[in-house]
Amino acid sequence: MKLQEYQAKSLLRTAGIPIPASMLASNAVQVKRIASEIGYPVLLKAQTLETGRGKAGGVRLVQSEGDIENVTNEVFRLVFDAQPVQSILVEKAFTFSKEYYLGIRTDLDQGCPVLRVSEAGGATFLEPESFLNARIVEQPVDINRGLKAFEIRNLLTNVDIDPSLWKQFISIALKLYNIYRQKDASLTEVNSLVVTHQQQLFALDAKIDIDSGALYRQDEFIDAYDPAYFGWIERQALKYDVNYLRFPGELGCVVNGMGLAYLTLDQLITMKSLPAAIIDIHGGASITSIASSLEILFRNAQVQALMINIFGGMTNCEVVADGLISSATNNQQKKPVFIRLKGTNDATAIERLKNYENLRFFDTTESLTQAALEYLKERQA
Amino acid sequence: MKLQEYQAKSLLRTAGIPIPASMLASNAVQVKRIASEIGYPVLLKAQTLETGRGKAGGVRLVQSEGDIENVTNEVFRLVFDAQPVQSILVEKAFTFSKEYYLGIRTDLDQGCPVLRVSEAGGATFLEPESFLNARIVEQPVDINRGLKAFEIRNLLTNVDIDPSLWKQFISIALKLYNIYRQKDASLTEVNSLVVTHQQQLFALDAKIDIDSGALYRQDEFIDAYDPAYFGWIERQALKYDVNYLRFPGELGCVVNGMGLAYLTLDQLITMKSLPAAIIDIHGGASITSIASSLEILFRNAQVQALMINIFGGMTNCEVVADGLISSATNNQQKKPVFIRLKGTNDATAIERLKNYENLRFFDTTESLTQAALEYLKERQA
Amino acid sequence: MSILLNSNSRIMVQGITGRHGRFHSMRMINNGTPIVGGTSPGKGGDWCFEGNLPIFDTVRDCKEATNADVSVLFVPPHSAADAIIEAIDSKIKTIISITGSIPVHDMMQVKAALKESDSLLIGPNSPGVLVPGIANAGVFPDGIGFSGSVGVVSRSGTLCYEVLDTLKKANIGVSTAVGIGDDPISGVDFQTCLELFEADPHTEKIVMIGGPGGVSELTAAGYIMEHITKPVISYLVGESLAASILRPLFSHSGDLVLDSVGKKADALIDAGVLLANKLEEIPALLLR
Amino acid sequence: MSILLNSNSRIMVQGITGRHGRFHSMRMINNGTPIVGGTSPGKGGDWCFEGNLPIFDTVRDCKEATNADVSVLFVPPHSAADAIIEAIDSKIKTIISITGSIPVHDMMQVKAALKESDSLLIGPNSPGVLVPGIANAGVFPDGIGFSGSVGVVSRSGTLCYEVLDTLKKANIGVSTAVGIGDDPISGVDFQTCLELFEADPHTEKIVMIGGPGGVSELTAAGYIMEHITKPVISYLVGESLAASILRPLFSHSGDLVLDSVGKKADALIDAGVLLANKLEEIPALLLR
Repeated sequence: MKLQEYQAKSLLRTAGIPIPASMLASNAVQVKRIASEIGYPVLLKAQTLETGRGKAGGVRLVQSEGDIENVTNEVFRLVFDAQPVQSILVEKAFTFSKEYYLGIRTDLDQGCPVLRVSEAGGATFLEPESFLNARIVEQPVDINRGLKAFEIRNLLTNVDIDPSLWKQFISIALKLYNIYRQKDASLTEVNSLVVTHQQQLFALDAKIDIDSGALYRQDEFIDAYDPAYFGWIERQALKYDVNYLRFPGELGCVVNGMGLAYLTLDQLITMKSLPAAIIDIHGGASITSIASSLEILFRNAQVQALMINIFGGMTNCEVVADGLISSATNNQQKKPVFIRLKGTNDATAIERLKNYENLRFFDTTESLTQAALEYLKERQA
Repeated sequence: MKLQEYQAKSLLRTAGIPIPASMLASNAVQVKRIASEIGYPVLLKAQTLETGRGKAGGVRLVQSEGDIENVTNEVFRLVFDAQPVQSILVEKAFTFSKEYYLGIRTDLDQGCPVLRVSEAGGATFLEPESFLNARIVEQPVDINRGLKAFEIRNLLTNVDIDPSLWKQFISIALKLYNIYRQKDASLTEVNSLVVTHQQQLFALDAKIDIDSGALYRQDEFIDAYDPAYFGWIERQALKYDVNYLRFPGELGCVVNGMGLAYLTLDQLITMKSLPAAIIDIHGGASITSIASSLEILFRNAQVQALMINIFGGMTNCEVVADGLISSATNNQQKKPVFIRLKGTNDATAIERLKNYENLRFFDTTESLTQAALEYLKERQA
Repeated sequence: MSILLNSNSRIMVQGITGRHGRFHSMRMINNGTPIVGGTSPGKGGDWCFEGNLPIFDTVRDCKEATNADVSVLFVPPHSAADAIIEAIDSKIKTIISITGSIPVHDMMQVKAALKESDSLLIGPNSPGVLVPGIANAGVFPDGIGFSGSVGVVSRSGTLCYEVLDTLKKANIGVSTAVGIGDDPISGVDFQTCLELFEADPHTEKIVMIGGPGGVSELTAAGYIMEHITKPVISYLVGESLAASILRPLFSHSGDLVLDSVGKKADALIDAGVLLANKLEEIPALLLR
Repeated sequence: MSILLNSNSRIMVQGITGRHGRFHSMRMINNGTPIVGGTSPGKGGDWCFEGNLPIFDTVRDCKEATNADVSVLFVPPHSAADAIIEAIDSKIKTIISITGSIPVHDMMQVKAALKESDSLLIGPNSPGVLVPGIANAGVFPDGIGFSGSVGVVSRSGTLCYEVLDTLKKANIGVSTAVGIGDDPISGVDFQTCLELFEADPHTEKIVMIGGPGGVSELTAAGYIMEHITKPVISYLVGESLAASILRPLFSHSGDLVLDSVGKKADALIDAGVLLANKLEEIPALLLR
């Protein structure tokens, strides 16, 4: 779960990492008031989780009060991924002499945190070409022992950075690592970390990603989902611990396991079609979570038909049947349901569904997908 | 550095360990007001770092408002180690069915934390006999991996405790371990941990010891020294990082290293004498810290003569000489100084001291001690 | 005959009284899997399944009493890492975590504990290890395969079932099927399983089922090229993620998942692996 | 000839430009100790002591360039544990921490790191390791001993000097003197040093200097009884702590320090160790 820049910066501030003075504004009046409090020049930074914010005009320098209203309005008019900008971080702007990239990320293949430092900070870090040319140094971290100051120093000897800045850099990296560990982050990143003309390091931008599987013990973030980005569907999916993937098609798919999700997608695309959504209910889902997944699809106007593909191992097919029965009243548009129920307790599950309306059974993923697509084609014709 | 009960409990509360409602009072009016807010019965608990508080009448149960003034006055009249009681913790009293001991302590020989649980909680834990009879179970902890829930469970299977309480117990032990680690504690102990009639675990008393060598990064405790217990001498000693040992004799001793401190004490006791104080300046002490140590002794009316015994390795004898010279003006009573300066740069150091008054030089610890004691005997005669 | 499990294995269940643990332990017992006991903290000393199976408070106690060497975990995700490390500390050789969605930081600690041990972790989010006729240590659907000479290893559980079902319909028997799980951080990877299948005299051919994300298939390809002499058939899903119509939808994911399947397919073909484009092609490739 | 150090040792100094590091490194060089380089973060590439000694940013760099196998630490207490672990990670064999007063939790992490390594830590709060004629790797006063066949091991630094001074006056030479430090948590203990002295052909007798607190003397006594064939003379301070006049003063310390020295003396005598009651008795006991 990605945090907005202002949320990430608030964690940095609490940890004692130096950041420029800044405050969040949700309208033009606030922007102007904050700017005059902080003092010009200021940066107006659109709060969005999308990348490419800078290039889209979401980060603007304002030199004086005369320009603030115009620029504010321009930033508020920006739209990222169909979402208009809801808030702007107003931040003290200053010049600097050099910038670095500093990040800690979970390396899933090694199964440990990795500290990464580069001389090429700022937007250039995101450009594949400069990324390739820039010197990047990395240090895997022993999760139990923790990150050690000397390990950071070992990296810094291979980076073009004035040794007089090492102490500040090491202190910031250790604090960033503490955030990473204490907040169950999968990424804590400062890009860029700048050197001011007074030889002070400041974190200009920060990205923090929290492991959503650990939200139960990181309750401060449960409400950090920005409503501008997460609608009813996503909140339901989070609540019932299912995976929800949105697409532009017409078929609402429910599967157990990401393997089946990818297989379904592969088959649909091979047949030149796309789903409206694929919901992965995970192994061992409860009646409520299955019923809720189906409700999401029944209520979604984009969905013309449902396709349920379950090969139950951990998942008990009887529970899927019960979930389907309990969601039946939500199928007000009488959308047809194409279903394949196989695996653990499949016979009794199918028996339970004998009175369910609009239901057609299949034996394999392929026959199921074909039938569902044929229905949609006939419907369009 | 030991914390007072109320300070320890405040850490427990922040960590989410259940404790009875309580507030600190520094006079009788406050005690009465808090008692009526919390509701009777209440416990009045004298705040002291001395052991044997309960037996001395420092923990009193008050059933109703009619008794509160009398009991409060009795508790405030108590004196522990020559210090009158300065404050009382007023705490909600309740009955319970069983009590346990739960503690985490640094095992210096193994070099790791050890978790200790016993069925014999409460005051009995401190009585050697019941201590020996009670079942005590221990678990060393891997400092890097941290304490694991299953390790606590492994202990609990060997303790007479209802399994329905395991979850609560494990949660409290893990939180106590977090305090231990995060606060650089050498001891975090709940004695006793009681089971209420509602099957809830509560921490009735708590002892926390902070590693004074780590105070630089635990700054919340720097001011936690209770002025009732730590006077100017102790605060100076802390400030200049010297070890100060108080005794009832007349000789003020300065040594480098605890080995020399013990040797000095052994020799004085063999000669049927005692020091007034022994200050260990540690290896590599600075001029300021040496001058300050001497100032403490010059200003101490109990001290009749000074004995400086330095065998410098890490310690540069020249620095000791400079410290002595810079403290000279503090020797207003012209107390004689018996000194042995040996080791690193001893010759030049002795040369620097040639103009210092009231100074007598010796070559060995034994001759130095004998001369100082003879002076004191002559003075008394 | 098999990898990871055999007819001498003594299997225990961690979390045997929970909703999933109880349901699937009963299934395992009914399908003949040699379960010797289970854990459920606080219920030690009780017996379950009509008094046939002893319950213990801790893995230590269970191992002492039953000499278990394999553990199947149905512990809730939030305490699963602690339970896995408990099993590692008790020197359980094969630990199968059916539980998935374990917090990533917990899994990093599990990986550190595994590194210093001789235990193998299958999963998390594994369907288990199936040795037809001997043990279904996990949640494989009953009767999904019969004993034979094909080794199957898969990241996805449901795809593993699909393949096993396909093989069964084609009358092809299986030596062992292993689901290694597709959670972000896993225990054993493809390479370890391939190594074990190579060493197992009763496995003649290997089916490897992969998908997007991670590099486990790529390292496996390198390993196959250098060390595996038995024929390997691979089936990869998620190739469509690279389709141009999907690109805009994944543009903000910011990583390289999009073309990872294609790269993996290329690497496997280079390593001499036969690639199945559809489930239904697998039997034919195995019979070649 | 000696333990822990010999004429082939290549000694580096961590914290060579600090107040103590500079002062004592200069002394070491002047008394002939074979120093090959030092570290001072940020000053790598510079030279110190009139251009004779290279400075490096990290132990890794220093080890690579100089092949150092011994490190003497003068790093401030708050970063000393990090520096010790840095030396362990760089596979420095003998690490001598002159620095004392390291936070106890840091030292517990150092102990954990040592357990998984082949390094030996002397200290913290050690005066160093002295091999007369070869090296004074630490802060022993200059000229405090000459080469001979008595091994000396002490917790206290200053008491070690007292003993060395006493031996020198009695014209008794020393193979190696080791100060293991008396901080709450230490690296090597008496037992390890006794083991090394037993194995050293040039050490004929051993002097062991102890005091109150801890159990290191007690475990040493057990070890001496079973494994040490060379004569051991022991000198313990702090016996007076058990004197009745001092008991009330220590009553609130709440631990068992008070009678620990007496117990230690008993255990050592039981192990056949000769106990010196005064410094001055040591030479006579050695000459017996």
